[in-house]
Amino acid sequence: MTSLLTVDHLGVHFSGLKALDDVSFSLEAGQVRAVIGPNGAGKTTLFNAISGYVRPTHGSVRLNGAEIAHSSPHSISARGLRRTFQNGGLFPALTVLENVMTGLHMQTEGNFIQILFGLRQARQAERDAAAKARRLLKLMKMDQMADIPASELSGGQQRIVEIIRTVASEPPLLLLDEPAVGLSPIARAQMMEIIKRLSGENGVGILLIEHAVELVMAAADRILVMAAGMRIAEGTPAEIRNDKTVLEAYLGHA
Amino acid sequence: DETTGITDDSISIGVMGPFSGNASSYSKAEIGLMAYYQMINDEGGIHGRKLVAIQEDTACDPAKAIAAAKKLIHQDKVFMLQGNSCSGAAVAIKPEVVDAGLPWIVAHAVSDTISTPPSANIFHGVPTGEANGNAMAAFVLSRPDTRNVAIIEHSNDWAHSYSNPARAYLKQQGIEPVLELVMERGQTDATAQVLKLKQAKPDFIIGALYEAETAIFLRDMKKYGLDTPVMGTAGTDLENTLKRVGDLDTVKNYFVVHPYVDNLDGPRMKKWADMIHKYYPDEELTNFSYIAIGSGVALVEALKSIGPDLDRAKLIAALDAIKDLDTGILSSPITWSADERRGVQGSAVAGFVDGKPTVLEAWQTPYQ
Amino acid sequence: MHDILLSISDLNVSYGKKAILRGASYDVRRGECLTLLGANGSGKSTSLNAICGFIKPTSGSVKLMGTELAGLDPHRIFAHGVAQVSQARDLFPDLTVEDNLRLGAMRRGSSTAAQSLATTYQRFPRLADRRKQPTRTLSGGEQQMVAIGRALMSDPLLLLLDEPSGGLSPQLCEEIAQIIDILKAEGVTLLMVEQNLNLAFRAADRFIVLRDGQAVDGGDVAAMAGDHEAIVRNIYL
Amino acid sequence: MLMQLSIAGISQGAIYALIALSLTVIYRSTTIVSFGHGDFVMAGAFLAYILVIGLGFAFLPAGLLAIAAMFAIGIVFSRGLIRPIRGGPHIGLALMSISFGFALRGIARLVWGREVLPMPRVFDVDPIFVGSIIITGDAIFTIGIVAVLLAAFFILLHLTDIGKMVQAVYQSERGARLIGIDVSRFHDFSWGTGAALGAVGGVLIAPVSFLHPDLGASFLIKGFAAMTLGGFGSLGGSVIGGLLLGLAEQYAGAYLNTALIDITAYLLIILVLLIRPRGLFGRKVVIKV
Amino acid sequence: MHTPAESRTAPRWIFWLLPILALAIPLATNPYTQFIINAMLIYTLVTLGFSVVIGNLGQLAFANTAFFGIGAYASAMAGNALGLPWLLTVPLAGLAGAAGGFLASAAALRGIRLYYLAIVTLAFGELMRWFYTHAGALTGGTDGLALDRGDIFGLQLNSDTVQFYIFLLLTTLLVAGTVNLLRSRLGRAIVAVRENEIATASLGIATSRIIVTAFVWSGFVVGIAGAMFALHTGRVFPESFGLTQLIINFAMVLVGGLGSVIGAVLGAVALTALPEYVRAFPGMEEIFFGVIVMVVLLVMPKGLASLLRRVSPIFHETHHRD
Ligand SMILES: Nc1ncnc2c1ncn2[C@@H]1O[C@H](COP(=O)(O)OP(=O)(O)OP(=O)(O)O)[C@@H](O)[C@H]1O
Ligand SMILES: Nc1ncnc2c1ncn2[C@@H]1O[C@H](COP(=O)(O)OP(=O)(O)OP(=O)(O)O)[C@@H](O)[C@H]1O
Ligand SMILES: [Mg+2]
Ligand SMILES: [Mg+2]
Repeated sequence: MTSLLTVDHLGVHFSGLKALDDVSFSLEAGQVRAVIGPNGAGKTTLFNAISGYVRPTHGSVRLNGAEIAHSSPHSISARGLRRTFQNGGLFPALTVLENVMTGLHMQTEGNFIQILFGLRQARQAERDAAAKARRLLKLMKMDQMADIPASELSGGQQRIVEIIRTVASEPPLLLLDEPAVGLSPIARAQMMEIIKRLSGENGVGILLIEHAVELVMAAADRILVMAAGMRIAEGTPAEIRNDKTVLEAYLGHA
Repeated sequence: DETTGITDDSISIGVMGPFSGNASSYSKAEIGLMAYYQMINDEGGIHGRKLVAIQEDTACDPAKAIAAAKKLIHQDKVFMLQGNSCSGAAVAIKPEVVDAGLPWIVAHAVSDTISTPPSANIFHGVPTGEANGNAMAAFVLSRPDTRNVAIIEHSNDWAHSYSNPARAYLKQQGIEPVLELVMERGQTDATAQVLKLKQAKPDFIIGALYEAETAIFLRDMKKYGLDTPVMGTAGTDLENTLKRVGDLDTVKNYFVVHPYVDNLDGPRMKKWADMIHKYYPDEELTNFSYIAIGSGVALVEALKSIGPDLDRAKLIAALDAIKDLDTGILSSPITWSADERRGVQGSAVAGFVDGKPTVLEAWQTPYQ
Repeated sequence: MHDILLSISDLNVSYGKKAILRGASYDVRRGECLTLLGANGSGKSTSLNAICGFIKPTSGSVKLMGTELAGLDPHRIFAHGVAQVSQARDLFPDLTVEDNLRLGAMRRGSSTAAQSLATTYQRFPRLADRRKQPTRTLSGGEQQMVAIGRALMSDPLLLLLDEPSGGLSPQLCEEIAQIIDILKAEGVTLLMVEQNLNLAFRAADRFIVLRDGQAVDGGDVAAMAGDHEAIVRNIYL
Repeated sequence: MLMQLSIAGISQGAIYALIALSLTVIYRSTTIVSFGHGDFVMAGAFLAYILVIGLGFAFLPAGLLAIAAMFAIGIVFSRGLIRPIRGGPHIGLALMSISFGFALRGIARLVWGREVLPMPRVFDVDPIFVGSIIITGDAIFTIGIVAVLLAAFFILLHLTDIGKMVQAVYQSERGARLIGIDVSRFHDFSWGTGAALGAVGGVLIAPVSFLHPDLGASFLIKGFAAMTLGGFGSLGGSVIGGLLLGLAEQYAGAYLNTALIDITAYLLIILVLLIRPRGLFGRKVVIKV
Repeated sequence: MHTPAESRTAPRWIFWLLPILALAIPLATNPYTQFIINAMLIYTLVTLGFSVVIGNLGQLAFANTAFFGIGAYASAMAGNALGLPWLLTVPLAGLAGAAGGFLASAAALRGIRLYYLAIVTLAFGELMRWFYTHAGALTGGTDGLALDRGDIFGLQLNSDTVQFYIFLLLTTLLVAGTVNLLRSRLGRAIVAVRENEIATASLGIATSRIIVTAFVWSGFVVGIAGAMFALHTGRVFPESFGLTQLIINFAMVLVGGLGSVIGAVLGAVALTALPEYVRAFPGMEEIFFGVIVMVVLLVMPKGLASLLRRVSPIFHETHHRD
C-alpha cells in the first residue's frame, strides 16, 4: 500500500541557506500530523516545497505514489492537495461566500458553453455550490458574514474563512499553516473540531503547522519536530512531550 | 426637400472642420470662410438673405465627421454644406452626402476621390491633390537639370494626396524617385533622413510634411549641410516657416504650393487678411486661412446668378454654370461642369526671391 | 488615583454605516500593560487603529496626557509617541531587515537610533543573522520580530501591540513577555490585543473586554489568574 | 554616418531619458505612472514661452520660474485630484492624470490657438565640429542636464535616508504611516518633483520640437517606452532605456527604413520584454507565499 | 443590513426589459441621433470587453483598441477580398479579435504584467495600425477600406435603423453572455486571479487558463464590435484605432464603473453622448472631456453604476461592489 503523501529526503536551499535539509516522513489518509519547531525552522518552506511553490533542491514528494516534486502549484492542488497560507490568501473583493465558492471551483459543474448561455445545468451547479458554502460557513458561525466582502473582515475572521475555503472541497490532503493564529479560544476549539472530523469521518490526511502546543498535542496523531531545517524528532504527542531534545529546542517554556 | 434650410432672409450652411484635436490648425480654413460669409452679410447678403454658418467639429476623425454631417443634414436641416478640411473625414461622409443630395462645396480637403468620379451634388472648390501634385512636380521639373527627385512624407492620407499625384506626374515624365523617405508626425529629429538624402544626392526633394516637421526637417538639412531645394505642400507657408526656423538661410531653398494670386503679405492678399482680422481679431494667419475663400466667392457668384427664388437644384445648376471664375484670391480660376467637379485645376508655387516670399509660376519665373 | 496616560471616552468608530465601536470608554495607566480581549471581530484592532489615527472616530475622544488625538493624522499621533505593531505587520517587503528597523527610528536622531538598533539585535539575535535579507523572505515569526523591533526603534511612549504572539513559537512568546516587562520598567506603556491567553495573562497587568462595541468588563489580571476556563466562558460566549 | 547617427541618437535619447526619469521619480514613490505627463511637459514649455515672449524675461529665469510653477501645479494636482481617490483602483489614478493632461492640452489649444510656435533656444551655442561630426549646443546641454539629474537622483534615492523613505512608501503605505511618515505630503511632493522635471523636459525639448499643444504626447510614449525598457523604477535603467531607444530609432531609420522610426520603440519593447519580462534592469518581484 | 446574494442581483427578466424597450427607439430618432445611438451600442461592447480584462481580471492590458481594429479590418477585408456579405464577416471578426486576445494573454502568461503589459499591448495596437497604414494592397492604406454594405433579407444595411436592430441584437446577446460568464465560477475565478493569483492556483484552478479565457472572450466581444463599427461608418481607417480611441475607451470603462456590466453600458452611453453635446462649444472638447472625467472620478470613484446601486439593490452585480 502506498501512503497518501511520502516525503523523501526533501531539501530546499536558498543561496547557501539550507532552509530545509533532508526531511523525510509519510502521511496516511485519516491521519493528522503536526509539524512544530522554532521560528524559521523551515516548516513553511516544507509546505511550499510539497505544494509546488518552491522548487526543491533535492528529494522527492509523492502524492498517492505519483511524483509531484516539480509540478506546478495548480496541478498539484488539482490532484487533491489544498493548503492555507501563513500570510493570508483571501480574495478581498469577493464576498465571504464567493471566497468559499471559489474553493469549490473544481467541483462545480458546467462547461464554458453551458455557462455562456446560462443553461440550467450551470445555474443549478452554482446554486448547489452556494448552498454547500453556506453550510460550511455555518459550522464556524460565519454564516452571518456570508455576503460581506472579505476585505471587511477582522484578522481572525479572515483566517477562519480561509480555512473554510481550503477544506470546502474535502480534499484528500490538507496542509494547514498555523490555522489558529489570531483565533479566539472558542474559534480555535471549533476549528480543531472540524479538523478532527475531517480526518476521522472523511479520512482526510492533514499536515498541520502550529505553535499552540496544547492544540497540537490534542489534535495530532504524530508530530514532526524541526529545527534549523532539519528533523530533530518524530513520534506521538506523548513521546514528543517527553523528548529531551525537543524540550531543549522548542517546548522549553510551553 | 429642395428648399430646406432657406428662409426669406437666411441660407443655412453647414461648415464642418477640425475645430479640435491635433489637426485643428486646419480649421483656420473654415474660419476664413466664415469671415467671408460675414463680410457678404455685412454688405447686405445675397438677395436679402444672410449666409448663416452652422459650425460642426469633425476633429479630422471619420466617425465624428459622419455624425457631424448627419446632424447638419437631418437635425439642423441645412440648405447646403461647405468646408471640410481632412480628406479622410470628407471621404467618409461622402456616401451620406450623396444620399442626402444637398449641395456640398469641398473647400479645403484635397483628395481627388471626393469629387471623382463626379457625384450630382459634390463640388471641389480648391486645387485637388492632383492639381497640387502636378504643380509640385512640374515646378520641380521646371528647374533645369532636375534628374533625381527624392520624396519625404508622413504616412497619412493628407501627405499621400500630394505625393501620389506628384509621383504619377514624375513617372509620366520618366522619372522615378531616387529615394522615398518617411518622417512621421511628432518626430523631432530628421538625422537619419537627412543623412540618407546626403548619400542619394537628389536635385530636388518633394516634402509632404506638416508645419512642425517641415521646420525640423529644414533645420536638420541645414545642420548637416544639405542645401538641396525642397518642394513643400500647401500645408505650410514661407512666412511662418521662416518665423519658426528663425533664419532665412535655412528656408531660402524651400518652396511651397501656393494656390494664391500673391504672397501672403502681398498687396493682393491684404484685403482678405483684413477681412479675417475684422471678424476674428485674434486669428493668426497662415496659408490655411485663405484656402476656402475662393470657393466662397464661387458660391456667392452662383447664388447671385440664381435670383431670389432659390432651391438646391438651382444652386447645383448655377454652380455647374461657373466657368473660368477669377476669384481674386486663388491663382487658378474655378470651372465646374457636370462631369468635372474638380473646379481648380492648377496652383502656383511660392519661394524666396531675394529673401522675399514670391509667387512663382515656374523655376525663377514669377507669377504673372 | 493612578496616573492616566491615555484616556478613551465614549469612542464611536464605524466603517461606512456599520458601527464597530459604540461609546467605548477606558483608561490606560502610565507604565502598565493593558490587554484588550474579545471575540474575533469584536473591534480590538479597530480600537488600536482609531487610537493611532488610521481610522477617524466618528465621535468621542482619545486623550494622551490631556492632548486630544482623535482626528489627527497618523504621523502627528506618531509624533506624540504612539507606535503600533499592526496585526498584518505592514513591513516593507523588499527592504532588508536592517532598513526596516532603521526606518522605525527615522523620526529620531541617528545617534540614538544606532544604539536602539544594537538593543534590538540583542533582543532578537535571529534578526542580526538575517539583517541583510529582504523581509519578504523571512519566516512568519521572524517577520513578527521585525515588526515589533521596528516599533520599538521609535522609542514610543505608548506602544500598541496587535497580537504580538501571532506566529511566534512558545519560547519567543515568553521572550516577548520578558521584553514587555523590561519596557514597563523603562516606563513604556502598552496597550495589547492578544488571543493567546497564556501570554495575555503572563504579561498584562489589567484587561478589558470588548463586546458589542463597548468596553463591558475588565479587571486585574492577578485576580483572574488560573481561571482561564471561566474567562473564556465570560469573554467569548 | 554611423558616428553622426549615434550622436543624434544619443541626443534624442537624452530627451527620452529625461521624460523617463521624471516618470520614474513619480512612480518610485507613488506607484503611479503619470500617463498625462506629456502634457505637463507641454505646459512647462508653454509657461516658459509666456514668460520669455509675453513678459520679456530672460530665458534662464523664465525656465526656472516655469519649473517652479510646474512644481506647484504638480502639488496642487496631487492634493486636489489624486489624494481624494488614492484608495481606489490604480487605473483610476492613471486616468486622472490623463484627463488632467487632456484639460491642459485643451487649454493650450484654446489660449494659444492652433499654431506651431518657435521657441527660443536655451543657450544659443554654436554647434561643435569634431572632424565632420556635428554636435549641437542643445544636445550637449540636454545630455549634461540628464547626467546631472541622474546623478542627483541617484544620490538622493540610493545613498540617503530619503531614498529609503521613498522605497518604504512605495512598498507599504500602511507601513510608512506606522513609522510616522506623512504619506500624503510625500506623494504631493513627488508629484511636484515629477511635474517640475517634466517642465525641465519641456523647456529643453520645445526649442527642438517647436511649441504646440501636442508636443508632449509623443514624448510621453517614448519616455514610457524608455522606462519599460530599462525596468520600472530603475533610475539608471530609464536613462539607458532612453539612450537605447534614441539610438535604435536612428539606426533603424538609416539602415532599414525611415518608416520604421515611429515603431522602433514598440518593436524594441516587444523584443526585450519577451526575453526579459521586467525590462533590462527591473528586478523580478518574488512573492512570498 | 446585508441582503443575501440571490436578492442582491436583479431577477433575470429585468435584464431583457431594457433591450425590449429599446426596440421602440427608432420611432423617436432622426438619422443623426440614430447614428449616435448605434455608436453607443458598439461602444458598450468595446467597453465591456475592455472592462473584463482591466476590471475583472485586473490586467493593465491596452490591447482592446487593437481588437477593435482587428475586428473592423477583418470584417472589411473579408467583405472586400472574399466578397462575403457583412453578416458572415461578423463571426470572422469575433474570431480574429479572439485571436488577438489570445496573443495578448500569451504576453501576460509570459510574465509581462502591470505597466509592462500596458505598453506591450499598446505596442501591439500601434503595430497593427502601422500595418493597416503600410499594407495598402490589403487594407487600403491611409485612404481606408470601404465596405460594400449591401443588404440582408432585402433590408438595406446602410440604413441606420436596420443597423440599430442588428446591433441591438448582437449587443444584447454578447452582454447576456458576459453577464452569465461573470456570474459563474469562471467569473469568480477571473476576479480571484486578480485578487491573489497564488492563492487561486492553490485551489486547483489553472490560472493561466482563466487568464486566456478572459482575454479571448474580451477579444471576441470587441472584435464583433469592430465588425459593427465597420458597418456603421462604411469605411475603416487606420486612424480610427489609435491612442485617442484607446483613451476614450479607457475613460468609458472608469466613468461607467470598473468591472461592472451596467457600468460598461452607462460609460459607453455617457461618453458617446458627451462629444455630441459639446459640439455647441467648438474647440472645447478636450477641456470638457478632461474636466468631466476628472469630476466623475472625484465625485463617483466607482463610476456611474454606483449611482444606480445607491438607488436600488437590484443593480448590484456579483463580484463587483463598492
Ligand atoms: N526566499 C527565501 N530566500 C532566503 N531565505 C529564505 C527564503 N524563504 C525562507 N527563507 C529562510 O528560510 C528559513 C525558514 O523559513 P520558513 O518560513 O520555512 O520558517 P518556519 O519554520 O515556517 O517559521 P515560522 O514558524 O516563523 O513561520 C527562514 O530563516 C527564512 O528566513
Ligand atoms: N475595512 C473594514 N470595512 C468594514 N468593516 C470592517 C473593516 N475592518 C473590520 N471591519 C469589521 O469591524 C469589526 C471589527 O473588526 P476588528 O478588526 O477590529 O476586529 P478584532 O477584534 O481585531 O478581531 P480579530 O480578533 O479577529 O482580529 C469586524 O466585524 C469586521 O467585520
Ligand atoms: Mg512559517
Ligand atoms: Mg484584530
